[in-house]
Amino acid sequence: MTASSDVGFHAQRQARWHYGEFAFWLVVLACGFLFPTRYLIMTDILRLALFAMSLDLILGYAGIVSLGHAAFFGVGAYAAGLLALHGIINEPVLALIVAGLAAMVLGFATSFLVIRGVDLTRLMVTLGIALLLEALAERFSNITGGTDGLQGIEMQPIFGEIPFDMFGKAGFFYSLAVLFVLFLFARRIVHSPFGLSLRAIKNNPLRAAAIGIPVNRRLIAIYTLAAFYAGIAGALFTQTTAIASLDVFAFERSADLMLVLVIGGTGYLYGGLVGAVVFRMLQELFSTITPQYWQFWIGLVLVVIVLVGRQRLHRWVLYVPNLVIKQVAGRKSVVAVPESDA
Amino acid sequence: MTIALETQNLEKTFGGLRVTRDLSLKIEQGARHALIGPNGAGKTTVINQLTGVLKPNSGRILLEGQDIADLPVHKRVLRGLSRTFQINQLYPDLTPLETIGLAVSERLGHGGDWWRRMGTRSDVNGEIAELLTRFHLLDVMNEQTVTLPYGKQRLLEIAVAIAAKPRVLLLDEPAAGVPESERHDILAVVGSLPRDVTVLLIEHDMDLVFSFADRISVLVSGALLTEGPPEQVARDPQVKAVYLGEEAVNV
Amino acid sequence: MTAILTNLFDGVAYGMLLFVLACGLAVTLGLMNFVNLAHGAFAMAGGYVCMVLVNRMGWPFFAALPLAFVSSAAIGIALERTLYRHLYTRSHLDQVLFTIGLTFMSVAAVDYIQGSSRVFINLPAVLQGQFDVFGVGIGRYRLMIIVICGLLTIGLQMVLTKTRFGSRLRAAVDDPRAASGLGINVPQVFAFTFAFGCGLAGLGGALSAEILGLDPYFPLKFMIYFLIVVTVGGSSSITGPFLASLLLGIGDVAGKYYVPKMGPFVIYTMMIVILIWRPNGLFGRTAAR
Amino acid sequence: EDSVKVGLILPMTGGQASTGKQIENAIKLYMQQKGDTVAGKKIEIILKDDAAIPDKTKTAAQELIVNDKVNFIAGFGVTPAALAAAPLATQAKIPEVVMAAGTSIITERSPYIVRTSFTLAQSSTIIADWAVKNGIKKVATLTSDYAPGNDALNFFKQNFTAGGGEVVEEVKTPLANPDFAPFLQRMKDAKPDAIFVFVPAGQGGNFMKQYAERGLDKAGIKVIGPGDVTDDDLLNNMGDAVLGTVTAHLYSAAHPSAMNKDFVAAYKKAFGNRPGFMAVSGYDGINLIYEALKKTGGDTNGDKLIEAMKGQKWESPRGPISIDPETRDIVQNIYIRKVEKVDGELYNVEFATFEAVKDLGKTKK
Amino acid sequence: MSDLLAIDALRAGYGEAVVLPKMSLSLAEGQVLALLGRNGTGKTTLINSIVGVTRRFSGTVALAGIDVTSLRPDQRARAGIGWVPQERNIFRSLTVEENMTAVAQPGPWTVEKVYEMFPRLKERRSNFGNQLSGGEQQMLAIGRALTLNPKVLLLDEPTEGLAPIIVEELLKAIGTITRAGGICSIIVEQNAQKILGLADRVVILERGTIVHDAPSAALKADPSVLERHLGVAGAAH
Ligand SMILES: Nc1ncnc2c1ncn2[C@@H]1O[C@H](COP(=O)(O)OP(=O)(O)OP(=O)(O)O)[C@@H](O)[C@H]1O
Ligand SMILES: Nc1ncnc2c1ncn2[C@@H]1O[C@H](COP(=O)(O)OP(=O)(O)OP(=O)(O)O)[C@@H](O)[C@H]1O
Ligand SMILES: [Mg+2]
Ligand SMILES: [Mg+2]
Repeated sequence: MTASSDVGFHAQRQARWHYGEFAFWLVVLACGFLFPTRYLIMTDILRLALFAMSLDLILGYAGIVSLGHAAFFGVGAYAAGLLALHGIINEPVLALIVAGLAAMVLGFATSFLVIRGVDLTRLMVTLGIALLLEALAERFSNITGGTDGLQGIEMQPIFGEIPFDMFGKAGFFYSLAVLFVLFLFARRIVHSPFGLSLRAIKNNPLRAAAIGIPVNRRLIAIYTLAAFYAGIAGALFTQTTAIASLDVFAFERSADLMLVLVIGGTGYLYGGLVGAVVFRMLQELFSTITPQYWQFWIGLVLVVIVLVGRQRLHRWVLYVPNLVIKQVAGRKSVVAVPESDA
Repeated sequence: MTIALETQNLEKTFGGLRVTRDLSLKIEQGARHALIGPNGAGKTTVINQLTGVLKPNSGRILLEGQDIADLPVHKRVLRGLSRTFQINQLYPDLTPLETIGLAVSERLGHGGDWWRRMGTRSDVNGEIAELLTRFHLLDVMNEQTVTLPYGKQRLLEIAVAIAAKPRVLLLDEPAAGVPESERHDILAVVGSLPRDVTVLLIEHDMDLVFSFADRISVLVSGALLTEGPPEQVARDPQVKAVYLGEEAVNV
Repeated sequence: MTAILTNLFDGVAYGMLLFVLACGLAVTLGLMNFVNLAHGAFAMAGGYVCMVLVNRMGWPFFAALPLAFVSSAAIGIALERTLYRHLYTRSHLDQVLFTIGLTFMSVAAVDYIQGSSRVFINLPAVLQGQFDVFGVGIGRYRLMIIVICGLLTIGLQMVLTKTRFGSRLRAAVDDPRAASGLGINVPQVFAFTFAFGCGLAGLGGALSAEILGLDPYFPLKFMIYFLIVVTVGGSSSITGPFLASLLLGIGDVAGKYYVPKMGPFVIYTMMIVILIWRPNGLFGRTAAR
Repeated sequence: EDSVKVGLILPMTGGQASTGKQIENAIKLYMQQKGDTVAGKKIEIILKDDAAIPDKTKTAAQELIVNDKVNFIAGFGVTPAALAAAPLATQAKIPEVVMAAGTSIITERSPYIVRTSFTLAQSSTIIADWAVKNGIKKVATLTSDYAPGNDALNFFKQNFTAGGGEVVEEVKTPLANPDFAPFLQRMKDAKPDAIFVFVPAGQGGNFMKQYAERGLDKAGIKVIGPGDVTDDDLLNNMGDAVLGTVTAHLYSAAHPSAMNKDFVAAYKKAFGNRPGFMAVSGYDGINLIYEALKKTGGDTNGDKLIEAMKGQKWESPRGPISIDPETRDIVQNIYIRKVEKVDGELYNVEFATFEAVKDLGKTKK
Repeated sequence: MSDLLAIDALRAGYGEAVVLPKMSLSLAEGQVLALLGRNGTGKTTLINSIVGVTRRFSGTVALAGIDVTSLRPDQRARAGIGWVPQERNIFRSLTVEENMTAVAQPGPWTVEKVYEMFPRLKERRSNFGNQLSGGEQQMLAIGRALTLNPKVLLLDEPTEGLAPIIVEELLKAIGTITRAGGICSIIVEQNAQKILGLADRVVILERGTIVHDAPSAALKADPSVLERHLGVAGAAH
């Protein structure tokens, strides 16, 4: 092999699909058939996963922390709700995209406020934007329904064919399809030179600029894209629950998101997906056992996760899958272990 | 001779401190120019202004005759002005392959590609391979940068700057932390650049400076003290008094 | 005119309320660079200790206040020695995860022990009501908060800038390894500072209970306010958060008084504008961390 | 099957947790007192926490209906939560018993909704009428800026201005509001005869404390409003400044009936504090479920149960109440009370009664 | 002879990695030791192990006859070790002056005396650590170690990035300080020529082991040793 083709081979190393990834998506799909009574919670997890993936794009790749990602989720949610409520766009998929674009516009507009400053500043500015939007939504209750939220949303069938059912089956597969498509898209992007340049900016913005990377423009681009993703997640939320109320903007939503991503690990796209599963399952488990004090146990788990160390936990959790894959494929660790975070 | 890089009446203050004083420097195309001066004379600050990391209070910066003082950092790089840092500025989590790959991609204008995967352009790959080989980094190209030995990191620092195919290269103490035995390797690499590439070197190792430079500027307290060919600077009593001391210099 | 002065007083008092709550965080986050989102939990602990002492055991309020400080500081030091100290070197995200976890635990624990209803601390008569100065109503309790905050700020700022302890602390934060190799007992400095920050939180909790009330959700409800004060103020001094509190307090009160419809917008807008103008906060040190 | 499942969805965590707690406690108490079987069926309560967030409510309700196959859904701490579950109740044809949320529209959203709590229209209109009659001419209003607050404000204004009163100042406070100082100062400067106040359960204490601190009581400005400000749950903690506050409400722990005395005593014994109006709503809610089952003889068909609930009448700790057969909303007495000290403790002492008040929010239409 | 610093069979490294397998070295009062070696041979590790910030597997370190092996780094520092780290590690949010006062201990070296030695620092006394030029940081690191008034001065590549004239003065000063009494110094250097004149003794490391330990006069006489171990022509210049 010549040095050049060698370089090409290694440069594409990460972009190639691993067996573990195929397995992951097959398992997810299988869940849709194995647990027909749990569509709701599974849909909830998918939405959260998509939302977390959106945050991962800016946090895990570009190193932009945000405590106000719910702003875009909320705009997407209300946009989808309003579109359906007033019958402006009845076809869910089209409405989904339009709602995503609405969030994207906001993302672009606010990106200029966010690219400046240190982590703490970014956290607070993003948080402030989300809180302001929440307050605005409350104030303009003639449009948003105020604290009561949008009432009476009725979703039309997807592509005019598949209606949303009460058990959430259509909603689940719809969400899964959206998540998968957007995942593929994100995966493509992060393995492009553009995606790599984001990691470079996260690592060292000074050097990034000094090799000719237009740092601000790249950050604006990814922030805008992430807003689009979050908007889609929000729109999915409204479409699958037929609810849009003020708490789509809530601080808790953004904060939970951060927890999800930190649990799952940042910067490898699957972190949000894994984190969403773990976080929601724990919540579900604990709140079934003790509806009053489940927060205590969630808290304890978070504390333990940090003290034991995420790396170590991942190694334990992925021990068996890796062992199996090693047997089958004869390769070293195949399921990715995330790199450290910002 | 054409002038590659020029400053006109450059001024920079930090608070009350004038770090660059009315500095007018001319660097000819293809020159091997050194900038020396006592600690805190403002050498790094000059480089930072040239590359756009710092904004001068006033004055002009001309790259091949065009004023670049208002351009952001990355645009200057694309115009052919590249640098190394006194303290390594690398991407700890990225590999040398990725680091250099990025620099090459940006230069060729593929940096913004968001759809085409990394490593699928053969022209880029070829260039990366060439640079990795030249800087003895081929064997570690898939290691994370943080885990590399310091010497390799220093090489990478310079390789990245050169990957931008600069027409003017600014080197801020490139030999810092590199053992004596390897210092000359680094300068050898720099020396092997095409003759039309202009190099500005900052360095406190006088052996290196005098074996490398064909012209030397001496900066003291932000102002130009003197400028000339190495022999003349080495003999200058003022330079001896403020900077060189009694050290014997081989010219 | 008196309306303006009354509002000014209220604004200052509200600002000081924010400050008293946040100054402990200004110490742990601002000076130690540790993202302690469980700050509110320590404040709540102080508040409940004070409440139990005063309401249930009949202690005088002024005797219970120092105990609020001491008990929170004691909890702080116990946790620091056992858990927190492992986290100084970890990423901010880990710190967030850990301290949010602790906060959740504290919320549920207090809910379990004290119930979820809101409680208040019984005040002595001297602190109740207002008195008039040229027609301006001065709330006694609010006046006391202002005085305490003023003293705290001066004291803290003196300790941090004029004493060696301040610079040793900052040295330990900047580079713990080098600091230790140069003779600074880093764990001790951290433990002491952390405990002090927690103590301040406890004091803040006890002092603010009168106006905000105490319930198990205290740490989550007011977390945003603590953070706003510290970020807007900047993290390199105590005067920064102090002035930020004043500014935010006066702005918020004036906004609510003169344009009640603007309600919650004022404080958030002020925060965003200030942070865009000065990304490191009003008194942030540029390019530090 | 011989068990009946009740899915109870309440805010057990978050800012509304005390509502959820009271209702859960009351239901526990009821079942202790009355046993857990009715009409030969064992009653099984499945509690879920929704933290007062509507999408969680909806998911919880859906799971309860689809997986646990519950026969009732009940609870609902806030209006959006009750509304979120409404379409599910309709689709699944099971009764939704609302035990806390208080906006008028709720019962109109599904034919399967019944309510045992109250509506804000009930108490707000009554207190307006009372104010007019008692020589209060100028009122400033301070209400929380959300649906129940706006309901309270609008119904109050409507009756108060109709009766010739004047609203001199109107302030809406943000829902999450740490300090009332500037708003209260505005009230003070407006010099009204009284302030009409509605703040969500929990904030009443903050409000009353600061009201006294600012000397509004000494300036002769009274507090009137629906009874949420002086909720029994918190009342005792508010200090003497609340003495004399007049409110209209559905329940007081001091309600002088034998049944109530027993209820208060039992509740105190079991949980260590006084029951508030939320507890009573929960107590009555579970009672309604029991009675409906008795009437259907244990049949759990949703339509039959709703039919059985319509028109139910019974004696509650708060006094006589019934379910309006047309609106499925509660019909109850509204009492005018004044805060007084009884045996060293603060109580809302009832001194006037408006009997069998329906939800005016609907009757007006 | 009273050894001020005595290292005995020290085994140290980072994590699981052993960098110094078995290091023994002692230094008497008034001695200046030059520590040479190629990149990554463990010079810094040796210095850091004396300071106490590496992982020790076994062996002892004694200071003025007192075993300091079990002491924490800060206790060792107060017992008399002055450290100039290779990376300088200036406290960036402290001013120049605070950088010194934060760690200073009583003794002949005061902040004022450091200013005399490096007038440049005095000019920049209220600059923050992160606003200094590379060379100024190096001066400050040295000044800071001096204000500790140490018995053992450990200088890890102190001349790096300093102007030639300062290097000359600095080396002279170190010689004077050390010989003035009660002190010994270890200087790590890349450029052997620079310090042969100053050092009494030269130690060359290779893969964590001492491969050459002799008075510097011997090296001056026989440059081939340098050639062999360091790959540089000794007295070529
Ligand atoms: N941000 C800043 N604020 C204030 N003063 C600064 C700042 N940055 C640098 N300085 C001062 O400006 C002067 C010039 O610094 P510069 O780094 O350019 O020096 P230099 O010539 O590169 O020195 P060296 O050879 O030591 O690297 C120094 O005295 C330094 O203290
Ligand atoms: N923090 C660390 N963790 C693990 N290994 C380390 C660490 N620091 C240094 N090493 C390894 O220890 C060995 C000795 O390093 P050391 O820094 O002591 O060498 P040195 O002689 O000082 O080199 P230089 O001339 O580059 O300063 C090297 O192989 C290096 O890779
Ligand atoms: Mg420099
Ligand atoms: Mg070294």
